[in-house]
Order: sequence, then structure tokens, then C-alpha cells
Amino acid sequence: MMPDPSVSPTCRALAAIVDGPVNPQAEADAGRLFGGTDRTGWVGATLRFEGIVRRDEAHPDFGGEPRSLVALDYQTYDPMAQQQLDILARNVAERHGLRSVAVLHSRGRVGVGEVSFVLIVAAAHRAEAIAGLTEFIDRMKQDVPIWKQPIWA
Amino acid sequence: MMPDPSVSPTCRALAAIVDGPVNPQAEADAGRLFGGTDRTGWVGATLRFEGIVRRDEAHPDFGGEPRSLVALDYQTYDPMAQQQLDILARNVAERHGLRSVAVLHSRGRVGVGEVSFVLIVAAAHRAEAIAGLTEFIDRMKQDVPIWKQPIWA
Amino acid sequence: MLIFGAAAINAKAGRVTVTVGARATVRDVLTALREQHPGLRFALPNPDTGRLAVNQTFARGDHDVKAGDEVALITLLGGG
Amino acid sequence: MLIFGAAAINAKAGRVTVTVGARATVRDVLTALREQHPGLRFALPNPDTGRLAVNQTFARGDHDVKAGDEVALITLLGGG
Repeated sequence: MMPDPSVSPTCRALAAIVDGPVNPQAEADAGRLFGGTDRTGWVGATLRFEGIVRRDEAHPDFGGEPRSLVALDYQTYDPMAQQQLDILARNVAERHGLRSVAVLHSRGRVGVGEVSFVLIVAAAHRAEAIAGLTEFIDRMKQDVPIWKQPIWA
Repeated sequence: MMPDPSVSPTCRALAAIVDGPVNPQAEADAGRLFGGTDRTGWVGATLRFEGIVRRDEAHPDFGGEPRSLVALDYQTYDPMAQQQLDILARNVAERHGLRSVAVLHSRGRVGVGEVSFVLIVAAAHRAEAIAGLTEFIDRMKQDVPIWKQPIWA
Repeated sequence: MLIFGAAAINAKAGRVTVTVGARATVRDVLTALREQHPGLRFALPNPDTGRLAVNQTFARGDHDVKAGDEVALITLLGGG
Repeated sequence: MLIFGAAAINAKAGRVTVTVGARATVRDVLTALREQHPGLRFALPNPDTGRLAVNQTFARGDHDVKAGDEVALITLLGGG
């Protein structure tokens, strides 16, 4: 892609909730923010986070000891979850001067080893990208109505 | 991929210096640590950082004001640069208990909008992944003999 | 009131009934929830940390809750 | 001694000669570098922050440099 004119483009934000695991098809369906590196020269740092369902979780009935599971079942409060993700993506992008924020989160069952969450941020510099990514995840766990229920092995 | 037996595998570290931009072919050649998500259930968080050449850099002859450039030319001190990347990848992986660290860095000319650096870390949890990634980049800029020379527009 | 996650599993329901006076704020609803559903107190460590969404938007403690509003308990989240 | 990056551009060379006594440590070489190549002082803010690699390994200030060693100035890095 050829570099754009010399005015820095505005920020883009995209959020989507998908049924089941986040996979390449889900990313493709969600749009071009997942389409790879921004090659315009305005972006110097891209950070992609994947959250993957691990094989064990702390089990409340066993004193918080880790127990094997087969899947997590994600419940979302619709459409509030989507709205909160949208707000959060725009807000974090503005606060950190990011070029783009894109997020996909699963709804429903996601098996061990499958991806439940993808977050991609692009920024001029590394520090902004890391700060924006960290703040997004912290605030998502506070403000986005998504719950997870372990399905134990 | 089916989950492994229940013993956590040891850490993997991979570092490579490639001629020119880091692209999917370079990643494929560098090996399977770049081959996508670890689906064994041992990894809960994967973080991928891409460093991309931006369209401007602070120019020392213009009081540090940003000036347009067409490329960066990366010079590496071989084989020390490769050795230092290897040591750093293993060291950061051990210190943060990461499951894997993989890094590719360019040597030679990388144009605006092209990728000069890819770092992928995989860990059980997000905090370790972010801490490991951040420490790797900070220490790379201290300890790995790679220099960049702007090619001004 | 809509409930989710561990709260819903504990209550064995996705919805509980909370009775409040004709004029009630979000804070009044949280207080009534603690009194009328002691089994959900684990999800509300103290009355000020419990958060309610009214009509799918987070509402402050002094927000008035009206008949017909959709009220949801948004706590113990687990995204990511 | 091998030099790189901005230091090499400034010196218009990838290599400079530094003369030291028969028994010299890394610290002696850095001191001699500052004296014999004033144009490279910008790359060595003070003698203790300049780092040398001897035979492709970072060497401490008290490391002895021998004839035939490959000595390189590793400073003002720009990876990433």
C-alpha cells in the first residue's frame, strides 16, 4: 500500500462479539482491521494479544486449587456487552493516541486451547501500544458484561 | 493439535536475523514458533509485537525535528548480534516463566511501512507475557549490537 | 432483575425479583437485593461496589429506577 | 577497533586505530579512544558507559585486551 498524504488519518476502532472461538474466519468476517500490518508509515508498533482457554482454572469448590476443564462458556449481556466494547475501544484509542483498536470476544463455548479474545492495537510508538493494550484489558474486566463459566473435565 | 500429557513442557526460544524486511516468508523460514497459536492448553496468553519503519524520524541535523525518510538501514555486528538475541530470548523466557519467545530482526534496508522486528511471547497468563515482552525490547536496545541508519527522503 | 455468571448459578436462575418502594434509586435496589437475596451477597462485597445497569447502561447510586426498567446486576465479570 | 552506526558515520570508517600500552584493560582502551579520537566522544558520554566487546562478548572494565583480540565499540544501539 502506498503511503497516504502527509496528514495523519484519524483513529479507527472496531469491536465484535462472535459465537464460539475466535478463528481466522471470524477475524476475516469482522473486517479489515484484522487484515494485517498497517503499511502507511503512520504506525510504528502493532501489538496483538490472544487470550486462549487454558487447561485448568482455580476451582472454588476445591479451595481455589487448579482443576482440569474442557471449555469455558462465555455469557454476554446483549447488546450492552457490544456497546461497552465499542465505548472502551474508542475511549482507549483516544486516551493513548492510538491509530487503531480492534477487538473480538467470544460468546458461548470455547474449548481448551481455543482463542476467546483477540485485541490488536496500532500506534506510532511502542509505549502507547503497550499502555493502550494493558488498559483495554484491565477495563474490559471491569466494565464489559461478559461472564465465564468453567466446564470441568 | 491435541493437548500434551499433563506435564508442562519446557520453554522454547528462537531468534533469527533476516536480510531485509520481516515478512511471512521470513517467518515461515524461521520455524514453527511463528506458526500460530499454541493450542496445547498450557498457554493462556500470546503477545505479538511488530516494529514497523515509520515515515519520519528525529533528524539530528535539524534539532531533532522529525524529517521524512524512505527507509532504515540496519547494521548488525555478526555473529554477536545473533548470539545476544539468543541469550536474551532464553534469559527473558526463564525470568518470566514464558512458554516461548521468538524474535526476528532485520539486517539491511527496510522501507517505510515494512516490518523490521517481530517478537512473539507465549505464557500461561497475560501479566507474564506483557512483562516479558517489555523487558525483551528494553534489553534488546541495550545489549544487542544492531544499529540503524536513516535514509532520508 | 437480571443476574449472570456465578450469581445466576448460585440462584439457579437468570432473574430474581426484588421488591422496592414506588420511588427507588439504584442504591435502594442494591440494599433490597442484599436483604431479600442473602445468597447473592457473595457477588456484592459491599453495597457500593455492586453495580447495576439500568436499560443496558451503568447507573449511578442516585439514579431513579422506574417501573418497566430493565435492571441487571453487573458484577464478578470474567471477560478475556 | 570496530565501530558502527553513528560512530562509524562520524569517523567515515568502520574501524579506527587506538594505541595502548603492552598491558591494557578495557578501561584503558576506552580512555585512549576518548583521547585519540575526540570526534567519537559523542558516542561515549562518559568512560564508564562506553561498552566494548572483546572477541564478540561484552567485556568488563578490568578485562585484559591482548594483541589480536577483536575489539568493538557497542554503543548508541538502534535495534527494534
